[in-house]
Amino acid sequence: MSDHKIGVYVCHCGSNINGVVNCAKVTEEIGKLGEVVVAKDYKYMCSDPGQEMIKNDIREKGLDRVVVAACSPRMHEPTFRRALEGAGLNGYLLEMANIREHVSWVTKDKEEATKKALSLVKGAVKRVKLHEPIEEREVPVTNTTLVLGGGISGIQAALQVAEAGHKVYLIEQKQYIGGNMAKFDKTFPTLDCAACILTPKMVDVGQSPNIELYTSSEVIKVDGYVGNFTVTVREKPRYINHDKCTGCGDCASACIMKNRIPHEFDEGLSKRSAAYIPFPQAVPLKAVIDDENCLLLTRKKCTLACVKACGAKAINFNQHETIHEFKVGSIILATGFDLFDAKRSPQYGYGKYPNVINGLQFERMTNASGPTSGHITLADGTEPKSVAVIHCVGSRDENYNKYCSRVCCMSSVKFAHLVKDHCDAEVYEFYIDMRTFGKGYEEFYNRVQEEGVHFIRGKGAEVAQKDGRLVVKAEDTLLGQYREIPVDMVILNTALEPRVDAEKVAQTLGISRSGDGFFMESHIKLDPVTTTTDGIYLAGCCQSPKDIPDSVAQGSAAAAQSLAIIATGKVKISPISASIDSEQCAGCQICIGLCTYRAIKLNEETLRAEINEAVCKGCGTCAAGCPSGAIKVSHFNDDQLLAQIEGVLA
Amino acid sequence: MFEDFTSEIMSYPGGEKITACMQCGTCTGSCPTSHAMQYTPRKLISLIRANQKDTVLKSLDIWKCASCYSCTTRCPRGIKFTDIMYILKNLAWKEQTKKENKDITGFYSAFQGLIEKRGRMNETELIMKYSFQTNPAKLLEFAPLGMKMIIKGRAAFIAPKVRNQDQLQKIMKLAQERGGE
Amino acid sequence: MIAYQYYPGCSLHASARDYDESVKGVLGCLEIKLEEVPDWNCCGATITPSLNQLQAQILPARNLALAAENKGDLIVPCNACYMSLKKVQHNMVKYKEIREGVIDIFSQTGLSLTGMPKVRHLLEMIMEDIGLAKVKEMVTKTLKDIKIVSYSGCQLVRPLGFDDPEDPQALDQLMEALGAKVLPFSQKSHCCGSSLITTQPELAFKMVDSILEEARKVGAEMVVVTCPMCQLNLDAYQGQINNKFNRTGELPIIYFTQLMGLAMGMSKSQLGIQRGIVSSNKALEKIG
Amino acid sequence: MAPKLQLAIYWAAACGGCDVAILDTDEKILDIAEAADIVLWPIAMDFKYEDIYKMEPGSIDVCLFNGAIRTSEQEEIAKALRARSKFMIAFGACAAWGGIPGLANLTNREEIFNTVYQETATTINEEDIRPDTNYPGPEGELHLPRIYDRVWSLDQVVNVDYYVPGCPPTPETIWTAILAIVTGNLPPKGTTIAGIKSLCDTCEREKTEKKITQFKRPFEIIADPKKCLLEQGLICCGPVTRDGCGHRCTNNNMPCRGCYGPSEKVSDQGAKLLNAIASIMDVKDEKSAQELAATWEDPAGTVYRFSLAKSLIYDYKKGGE
Repeated sequence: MSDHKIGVYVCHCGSNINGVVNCAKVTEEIGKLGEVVVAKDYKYMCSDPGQEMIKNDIREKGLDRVVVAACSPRMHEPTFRRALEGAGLNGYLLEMANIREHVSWVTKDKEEATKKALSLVKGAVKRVKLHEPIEEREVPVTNTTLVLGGGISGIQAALQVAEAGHKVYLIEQKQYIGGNMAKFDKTFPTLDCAACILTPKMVDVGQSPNIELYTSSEVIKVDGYVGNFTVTVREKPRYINHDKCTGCGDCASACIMKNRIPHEFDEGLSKRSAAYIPFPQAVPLKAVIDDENCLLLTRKKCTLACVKACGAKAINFNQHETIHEFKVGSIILATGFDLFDAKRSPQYGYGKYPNVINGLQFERMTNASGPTSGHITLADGTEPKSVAVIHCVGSRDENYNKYCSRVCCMSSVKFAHLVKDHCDAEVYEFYIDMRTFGKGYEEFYNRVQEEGVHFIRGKGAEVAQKDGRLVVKAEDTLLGQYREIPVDMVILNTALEPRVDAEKVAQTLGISRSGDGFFMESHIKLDPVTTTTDGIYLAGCCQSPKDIPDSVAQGSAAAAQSLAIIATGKVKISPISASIDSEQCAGCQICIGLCTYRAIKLNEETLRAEINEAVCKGCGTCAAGCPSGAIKVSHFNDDQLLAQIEGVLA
Repeated sequence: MFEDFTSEIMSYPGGEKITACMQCGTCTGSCPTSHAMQYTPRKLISLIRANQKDTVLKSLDIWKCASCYSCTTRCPRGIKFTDIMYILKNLAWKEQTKKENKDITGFYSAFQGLIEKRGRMNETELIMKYSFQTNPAKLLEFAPLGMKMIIKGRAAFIAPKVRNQDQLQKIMKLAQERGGE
Repeated sequence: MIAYQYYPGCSLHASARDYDESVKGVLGCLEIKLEEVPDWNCCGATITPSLNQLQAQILPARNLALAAENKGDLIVPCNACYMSLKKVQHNMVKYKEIREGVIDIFSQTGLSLTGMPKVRHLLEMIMEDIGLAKVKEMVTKTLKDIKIVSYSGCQLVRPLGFDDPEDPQALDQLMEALGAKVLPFSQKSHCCGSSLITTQPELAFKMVDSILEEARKVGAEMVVVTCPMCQLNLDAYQGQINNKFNRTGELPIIYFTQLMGLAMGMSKSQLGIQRGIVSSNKALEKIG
Repeated sequence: MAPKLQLAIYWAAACGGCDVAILDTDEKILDIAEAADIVLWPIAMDFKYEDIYKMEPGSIDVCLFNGAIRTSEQEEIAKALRARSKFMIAFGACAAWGGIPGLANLTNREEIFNTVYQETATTINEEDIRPDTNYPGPEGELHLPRIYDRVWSLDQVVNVDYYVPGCPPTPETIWTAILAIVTGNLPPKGTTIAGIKSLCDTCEREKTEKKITQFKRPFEIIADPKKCLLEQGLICCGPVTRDGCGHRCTNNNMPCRGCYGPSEKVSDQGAKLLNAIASIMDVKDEKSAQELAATWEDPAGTVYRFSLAKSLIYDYKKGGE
């Protein structure tokens, strides 16, 4: 075996590592190993002087392998690879031992921590000897972008990419774009009307020559990799010919199911027909026929009143779903959120008492074009004289979601203002902490306090019905007393949750979700827009609950990421990939179904499996599954891993 | 032995999460007897956190818990407040602060006395014992109800007991000694 | 014939004899064999845990030790006993000091806790093992839309119970299967005050009153219960409470097993129905 | 003519099938006898241990050693034979990877003794007598071999030159091995004398992309003789097993049991197969995976039927005791 010259560098990470692990001792011990020609520890290995130290040693001592014991490779592997390359060594001749996340952050006992760190570094030394130089690959980029989700952040992202002159495919699951924001009346803190600021953007989307809009559509398959994705989209039939439909609504008036189906856009507060216009400002402003309720489509029996009523002859019951395939360079995910179903907390009486409603229902109620034409009304049609707003329903609660939903404090304050404004009722806000952190937010809170709203510090614990009125039970914690406050209406400000299909979307796109169920960003602070899959970016509430300004900002940020790839024209892709030794392959085909990226195919002539390395992501699933040991993943082969284990156990 | 009252509470099963309290008052709002409390459940947590052991253990409020577990199931921070109430009553018992609330705690000692002796409970005997230990006049209050129960055949006069009383008494004694460590 | 072990608890031998009678009657009809745990003792209810935590584990644990390992699940009709027994099992798993304490004490007295049976409430067993379909089959005399509210109480559903702690469903479903009309009731799992009724009646009376008052307001003819403590508080104290709060209208408080028995054709006296302090006669007139 | 080959055949922890397999070479046994002097074959001829100790180092040309090592006696004889043999051949699955006796490694000596000397329904052993290595008999102290806590493959105890796989090796395999030795056409040391790739390579059943929806045991179904057995839910060890047996099992519509051991690039036969099967289970989530897995009878005994002693966690050289 040829002798290597290995340099080992142990990082203190300030006191992050050195506070627990005795870095000097690890360095001293590791320096005693054969083939380790230099072992050093340093306060911040990732800093310029730290990197220089490594580079100098490579040049002066002729190192051919480097081990850095520091943080997670997710954090600084690229940094140190660049350092190696700067000194003329292939970046893949590096191995990192994670002695921060895996040791110092999770171990209290200093001696045990030092021992564990030493074991991990030994494993890395043993392994790095078997590393081979690998060259990164560069591939050209398709200059189109796919935006998934047509809410405010998706619209923002799509418009920005389109304005830069590049093609965008905007895919929306619903029949219209605008998302949840389209349902709002006023927006905090300035009380702009949501429609006034959103509608122009929606119209721009409809008119932009660079945006191809697909509503009633969903992504069913994503193949490929950064710069070269192939996305398959299924478009559901609306049974309306878009070219002919004028959006007049005659079909809706004629439909015999008129006023019989709870209207989703009004959160069930109004009824619609089976043929209907989603809402007056909808983009596209076209009718849609709901195949779950249309009598013709469900029971094959109907008077076809809609067809008769349609002057434009736009109704077509022979439409089928269409499958589209797009080649795109990057994907922006802006799929938004779902509202927590308040029925999961039966103590609040949602679904049981008609005057207990959720925030979106209140939004619809106050919206001038909503079901009550902007009037706040009780189930019996009268105006409430007192209203309670309960914060944190389903948020900040171990029983449901531990996180704070971030927007509810401000929207609750807005609700209070709107109640005051519309019917001057007494308003009681039950809150745990008031979180009004944005620009102009605290000022708005202050203004609403001055309007005479009662802010009660205590979480609403229960809503009961007593003598025909609702009663909110809570502790007024500032008073230190249990209180029962009778009101006419209760608004439950419910949590923003990951969408019900988040897992499916994550799987289709091959991205991760964080513990709270939202899509996971690369780095919560420094890289909140990119995902761990290159070329897929996040915008808006699908990453975490956020308000309109933040959603818009993130939409723009995601657009910038996408444009950056287009501007460079090419991307580097990871050289780590699997390969099949056709001499060993027995053609059993176990691997083929395992590959998430569809990179493996059977060669019909040789009856051996073959990997398309351009598509392969190097995940290793096939190598683990291959029973005959014919598949190897470069940089992660059996010999390397076994050597590492041997080193750790030594 | 303990740095403060909070760490003492945390050392008992069920008391672990007390420091996670965010003082939202869900416990109080859910409690069917908090309306009658000077120190509501949330406040009791505050008092524990403020190391006011004496105030807490002498309080009548800890004897107002009906063990309905509403606070426990609703607590957004997973604090088992019903268990904490039990811990507080245990400590009040041990440290003799129970004497502050003799009228009520008398019932507990009557009940416990019967169990330790015989292993099974007899409501008739319990009421009599409780009344004699606290205020014999109470018997008069219970009498009309007692009569009805007798008529309906729902009062037992022969004191029930377990057969292996030695064993029962021994395990109860061992538990008592061990708990006293 | 499925066999179960039975832990009646103290009340069922005294103030809740009617419950015991109806349990045995109904399970007999269903051909279910109950074997009483030999020499069982009181579970300690909410009293012993208030005084000494380890004793509070020891009492239920002795019953679990006396129950046989392989003679079927341990069926408990009382909510408080159910919770006490279940909780000690939970604590034994979760807390090392409790586990060691109990094992150490038992080892000195020849008791052993190997192979504890599964603890289940009677209602849980009926819903899961027998099932509504079988119950419906057994109904020979439907309850003819007699209007009831079902009151599960606390410790059947909290903190380790088998049904939704805020809005329990099992009792509603069972009653509907018998042909009763179940009215919406928000107090299903609110507390009856348990032993506070003796020590601090002013607190418990208020709790019982709000339960009874809502039951009357929604138009119930009876309140169906699953626990002897709830029954006692709602039934025996009802007169005093109605006087105190100036309420009119007596509401019979009936065990779910008594209604099951009636629907299955048993007689009132077999089921101990005459033992209720508030008479059920009027409410049950409809079904003769 | 070259001097006759000095051949020793020894039997350790094994069923005896390997010895029978040698006889199974039919008329070729005569050719073997022609080419070789059998200097030791306890199953067929009378030998004493002293006969072995009397032999000079190198006096045996080839030792065909079958059976695994699980007693002190077997270890001692293996070492004695190794010292006297030019070529030590691990003959059959037991010698090569522990074989079926190797499954004893799933438990330990204590447990096995409990079962054998106490717990079986037909055992009455009131005094709880267990085998002892020293027994003070009337004729003086008697010594019995000690049973080890685990089973070892031959190469974990002594150096092995070649492996002849199979349970037992097929006559063709045996003949190929003997021919190679007699003619001096020897492959590099450490070679397994059989195929290189996995059995699937030469299996003619029709293979497609795999998904297992249900595990089946051979007696439960009559398998489609044309289609891959694994795809039909039978656990066929073909994908991880060395080719060379002539498809005896699969040709008779039975799944491969893995007796030819891991193919060339596979280091841990059982783990590889387990991985492969887990990968093709047709499940959506953790729960359905557990449900499906629960229907698989004895996974450890299936995937490691012959190679547990050589699985990664057990594969280390036996030290001195």
